Amino acid sequence: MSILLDATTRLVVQGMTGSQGSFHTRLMREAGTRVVAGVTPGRAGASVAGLEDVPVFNTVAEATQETGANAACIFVPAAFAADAILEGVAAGLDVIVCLTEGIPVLDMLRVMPRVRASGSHLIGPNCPGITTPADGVKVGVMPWAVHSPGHAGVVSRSGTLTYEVVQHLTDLGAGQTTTVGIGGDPIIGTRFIDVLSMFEADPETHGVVLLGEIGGDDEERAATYIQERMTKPVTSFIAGKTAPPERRMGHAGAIVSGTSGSATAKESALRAAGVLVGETPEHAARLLVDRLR
Amino acid sequence: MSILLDATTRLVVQGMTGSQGSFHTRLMREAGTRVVAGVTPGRAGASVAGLEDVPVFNTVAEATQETGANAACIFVPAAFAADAILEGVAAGLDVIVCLTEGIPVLDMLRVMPRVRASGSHLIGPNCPGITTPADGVKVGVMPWAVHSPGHAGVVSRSGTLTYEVVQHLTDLGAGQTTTVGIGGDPIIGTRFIDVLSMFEADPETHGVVLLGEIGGDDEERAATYIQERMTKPVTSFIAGKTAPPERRMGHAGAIVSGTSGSATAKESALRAAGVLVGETPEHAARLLVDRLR
Amino acid sequence: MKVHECDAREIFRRHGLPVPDWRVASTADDAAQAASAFEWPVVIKAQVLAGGRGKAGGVKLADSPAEAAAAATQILGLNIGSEPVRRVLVAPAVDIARELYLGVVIDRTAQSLVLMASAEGGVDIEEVAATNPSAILRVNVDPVVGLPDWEARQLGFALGLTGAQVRQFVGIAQGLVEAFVDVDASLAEVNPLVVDDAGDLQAIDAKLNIDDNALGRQPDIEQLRDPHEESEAERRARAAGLSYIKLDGTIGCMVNGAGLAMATMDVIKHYGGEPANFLDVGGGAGVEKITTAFELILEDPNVRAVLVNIFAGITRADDVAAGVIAARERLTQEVPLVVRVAGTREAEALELLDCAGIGAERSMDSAAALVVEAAR
Amino acid sequence: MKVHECDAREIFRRHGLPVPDWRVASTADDAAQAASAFEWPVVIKAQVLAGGRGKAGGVKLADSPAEAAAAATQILGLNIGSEPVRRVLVAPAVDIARELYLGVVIDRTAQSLVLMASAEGGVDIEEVAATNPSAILRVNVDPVVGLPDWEARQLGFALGLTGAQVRQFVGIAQGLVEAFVDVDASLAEVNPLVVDDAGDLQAIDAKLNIDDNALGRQPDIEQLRDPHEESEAERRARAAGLSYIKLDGTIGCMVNGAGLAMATMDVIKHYGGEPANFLDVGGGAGVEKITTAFELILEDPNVRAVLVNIFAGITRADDVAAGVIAARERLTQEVPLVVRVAGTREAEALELLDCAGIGAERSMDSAAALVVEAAR
Repeated sequence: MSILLDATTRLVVQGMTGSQGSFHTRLMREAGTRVVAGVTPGRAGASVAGLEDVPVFNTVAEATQETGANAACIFVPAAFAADAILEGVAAGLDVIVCLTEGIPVLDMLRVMPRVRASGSHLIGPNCPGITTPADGVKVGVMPWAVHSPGHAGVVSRSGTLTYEVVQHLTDLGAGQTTTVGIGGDPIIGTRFIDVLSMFEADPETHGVVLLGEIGGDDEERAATYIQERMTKPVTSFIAGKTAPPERRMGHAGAIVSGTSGSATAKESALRAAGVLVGETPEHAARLLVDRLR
Repeated sequence: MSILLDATTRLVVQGMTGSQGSFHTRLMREAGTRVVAGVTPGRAGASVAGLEDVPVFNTVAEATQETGANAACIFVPAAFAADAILEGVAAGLDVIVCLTEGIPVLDMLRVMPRVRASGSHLIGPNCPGITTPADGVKVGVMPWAVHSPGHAGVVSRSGTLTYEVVQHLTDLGAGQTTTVGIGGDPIIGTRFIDVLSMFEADPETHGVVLLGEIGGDDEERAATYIQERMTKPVTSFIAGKTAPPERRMGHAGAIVSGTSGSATAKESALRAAGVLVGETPEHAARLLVDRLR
Repeated sequence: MKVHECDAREIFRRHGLPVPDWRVASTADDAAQAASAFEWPVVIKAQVLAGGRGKAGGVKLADSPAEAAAAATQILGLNIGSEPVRRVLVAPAVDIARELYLGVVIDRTAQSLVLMASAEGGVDIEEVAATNPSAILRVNVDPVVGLPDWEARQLGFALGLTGAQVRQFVGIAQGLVEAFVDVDASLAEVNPLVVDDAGDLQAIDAKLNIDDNALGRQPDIEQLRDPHEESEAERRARAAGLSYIKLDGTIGCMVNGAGLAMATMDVIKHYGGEPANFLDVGGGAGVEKITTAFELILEDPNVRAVLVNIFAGITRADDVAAGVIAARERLTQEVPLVVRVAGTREAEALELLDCAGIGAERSMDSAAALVVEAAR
Repeated sequence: MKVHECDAREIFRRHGLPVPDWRVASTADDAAQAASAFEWPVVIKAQVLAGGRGKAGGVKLADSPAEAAAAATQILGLNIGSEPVRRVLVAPAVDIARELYLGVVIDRTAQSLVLMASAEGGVDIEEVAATNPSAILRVNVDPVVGLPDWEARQLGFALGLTGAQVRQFVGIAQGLVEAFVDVDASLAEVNPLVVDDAGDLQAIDAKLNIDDNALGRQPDIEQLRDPHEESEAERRARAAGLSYIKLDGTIGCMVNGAGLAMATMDVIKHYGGEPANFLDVGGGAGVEKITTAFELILEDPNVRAVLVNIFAGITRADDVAAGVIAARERLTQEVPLVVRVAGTREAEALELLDCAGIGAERSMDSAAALVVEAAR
């Protein structure tokens, strides 16, 4: 089993006719994902090279009605991405993965109340997506080759760091149930706690690697959740121990969260919750592999 | 028993220091209502003639915390009334009766999503309020003397027409459990169906008089509800049979509701649902009295 | 309050709608001159608040200054829905490939705005609603959030527009919703919204009604009020806070509350009489208000008797009684008066009336029966 | 992006905040002349983007033109947080009875805006947050709905303001939220918001940071960018779509993704090295971008070796490899280069590098160990 995606996933790609959208849609199909539709307003009926059998629609509603799509992957420029998310929510999709980077924060603040009030899971924005190796389903841009089926869950705020750790897990013989890149933006649809609770409930997942980074307090909140609710082992790596104090993170951010947002503070919180924290990404992977033996 | 209000009702009056607010607060107290607080921003601690024992606060939150108020009655000018409703909702009040007339429709459209998402019952705006004679509780401006305790429920879109019918019921020996004036505005917090379902669930209420008028389709929707869900007898009077075609009701209104909004159409819908429709207000009261014998 | 087409056009244009240029003229000469600023043909349209303008001959095409002057002369001579045409709008005629309907109103049931669109524009949209309701597409819109791009786009594609037209349509639909919210409208309508020969969308008509309750915060819109919209009697009623509609019967009515006012008319009819008016004095009725109400009623030469029916709640019955007494003293006309007062401060009111020698009925039914008798 | 106080004042004033008049001057003479337009005393404030301006001597009072000129001379000679003071703001000094704090930021946890207010204004609000967190009142605000009157009022009363002051405060708090939303801010702050001797509220400071992701739709705000805000290297990095921060070590880093970039620095440190920079090339890295990245790294004289660590996802590893090859050919400097590429199009990338005679490490750990060795 896996979380969020499985063999029943039928994907619509919003922005499939663009160069990035079509390139990565082809890679998703190579991984095994059932891509049933593309959407680009005004391009209904278009034929995309290498994806001639995937029909293109003007609207997500139409794509969903015609093809039974239940998940979306969004490759849409930042100025239009928040609207694309709302379109997927309105169409009643179960999972919406938004890869777009650079969406203004206020756009996400406007979108989130509607996402929360819906039955849709939004992953991202500014995320690499989700993979479930045993089902052969990948939604997003993660390099498929590093994955292998198994019993580790991976959840991460960072894209490329995720691939690094998944590669180590695979190299160490530990496959994954599901890898979720939740995205690095301040306002995201699904947070550590949400994914941890899904992993906790998934019988196939035996342990979790949590990849965090400096800024915000999501790692600290995850630590509290792990301590209070999780029975499965969790290991972690926090990026940014040697980073200069994060310049984009203003004072008021720290006032709001009541935390420093530093790597050390996050590591301490996680350790206090029984999480094994690795010195390097490879170390975090190895710690989990050891626990799962 | 009664609906919405009972002996546990503790009332805060928003706008109590105004002339209308203070006049009607004194009348509510004469009826027996426990008025525990008044609110007028910037007038905290003020003393109101004849209401010296009712403390005045700056905010509803403070009034609620200090006095345990669980219901509000709003006598606030139209420009500020929508905000006063939101303040009551945020304070977690069970029942909010808004008497204010002339609130812009867009203000109510902005308010209603928050009211619906809350646990508060909003009655009105532009309504005369609620009475529960057996408990000696009146919130609003209905003339108390016409009421008497008994087993009839009364629900009405019109203020003064309500008093007329309650007077007839009392004269005919039929007291009331609760009388609810839901208000005549296009956008109101509680509609016929909401009140009918409360009366249906209230064991003390044995039958209901529903007072409608031309315009909108709430009576038609009430008819459907009565036919499908109600076991108790309902009688009705619809005002406006001789009125000229309602001039304020534009074409598009009719397009939206799909009904003509005429008195005849409403009477037909109600009769088809088994409702006894009176020729005059007095007739509607008598029809209920006959059914309750 | 209704807004004239020319003013609605200005407001719609301010919100980005593609409204072709226009001029307003109040004489045939001015109309011909205004038309010469555009390419021929031009369209000349009566500026009246009543509907059914086209059917009444209030819209004409003209292909030359002479034709324009002739058309304007004809239109300026019309009465449309009892309203004389005082001004015409002159605009370049658009080559129409398709006519759509687009309108925003309040949806009472859903408690939101509703944007309505139809591929069958240009005709009477009520007719479409009655005969082919599925031809009208509806989208509920939260006025706080506005209309999202995707939803406007979805509607545009459903109307059969192309990708480029849909991009225009999104701006138009969003602009119409914004205009509605911005001016506290109760109706904002473009009928027809046309696709011209070049494939572009153009808003060639504009209809806008305003929520009367919001005029206090819309001073710019209040300025647009046409003083001819209401009769002199209606204007005086509104200024005094009364709601007055003249009817054809013989019994003048003065009632508080619209529901009771209508019920009173119904009961008068039930007892064989005919109401001469609808008159709601509203809540809080003082001497001035009651006096104005009496004046309005008694100016109607058909009135043979007057019924005052007050059931006081938020109003105080004693205030009304004092008003009736004062008004009676000021008025010279002798018309039978039947008074019924009840409710808040009923006892005090009855005492005042008694002292003034005015009898009062206890019930609406007996009062109605009496006034019908008096009017015979 | 940070906005200077004088520009933030203008924006806040446009949203109805009571900001006292001011002038901006870049010489002592101009400052003295500007001061003469106001009543004495005036306050002279350094216009810098760094914080801690008051403690650094960047704010002074003056009671005469001579004092104003002297104060301006002093302030214009300062460096505050390594930033030379280029301009001063001159404004009438306000008699202060109370100092409040008012600020709006993003609340990541609640996913909304949060309005923060404190009766302990004027001082370092971080200090208040650390020592007396309950002194900071918070109200979450939906940016679509805005701040309701009642909630602003409640906050005003909680700050101990009187009824009349609360009415002013409601407008100020709502105006600050509106300003925040209007310009896509990430921080909007008035510290202090003062009660003056007459009991009126005045916003005598203004701080505003903008969401960089929103600058594309805020052209007016982009105009306010201070070219001195960032170093030349940072400006070039931003123009090329790179995120670059210079550090003190000897190992230049070029990585895709902020998380992996930080992890790479951590691993370099783990193996005994010191990173010379943080450099995230982001997604989609072409030849120009990679070339600029190399240029930035190699301009740092401390750099003794370079590590390229790319784990391609949305980026294509072959594009990066082509970029590295092309950049290497263009660059003249000879510095040891360690390359690690993996992920999307990994095989194609390794082949390209191989053909160009560039060896590639398979893992981050081995690459880091190697580059640390090379930099010794």
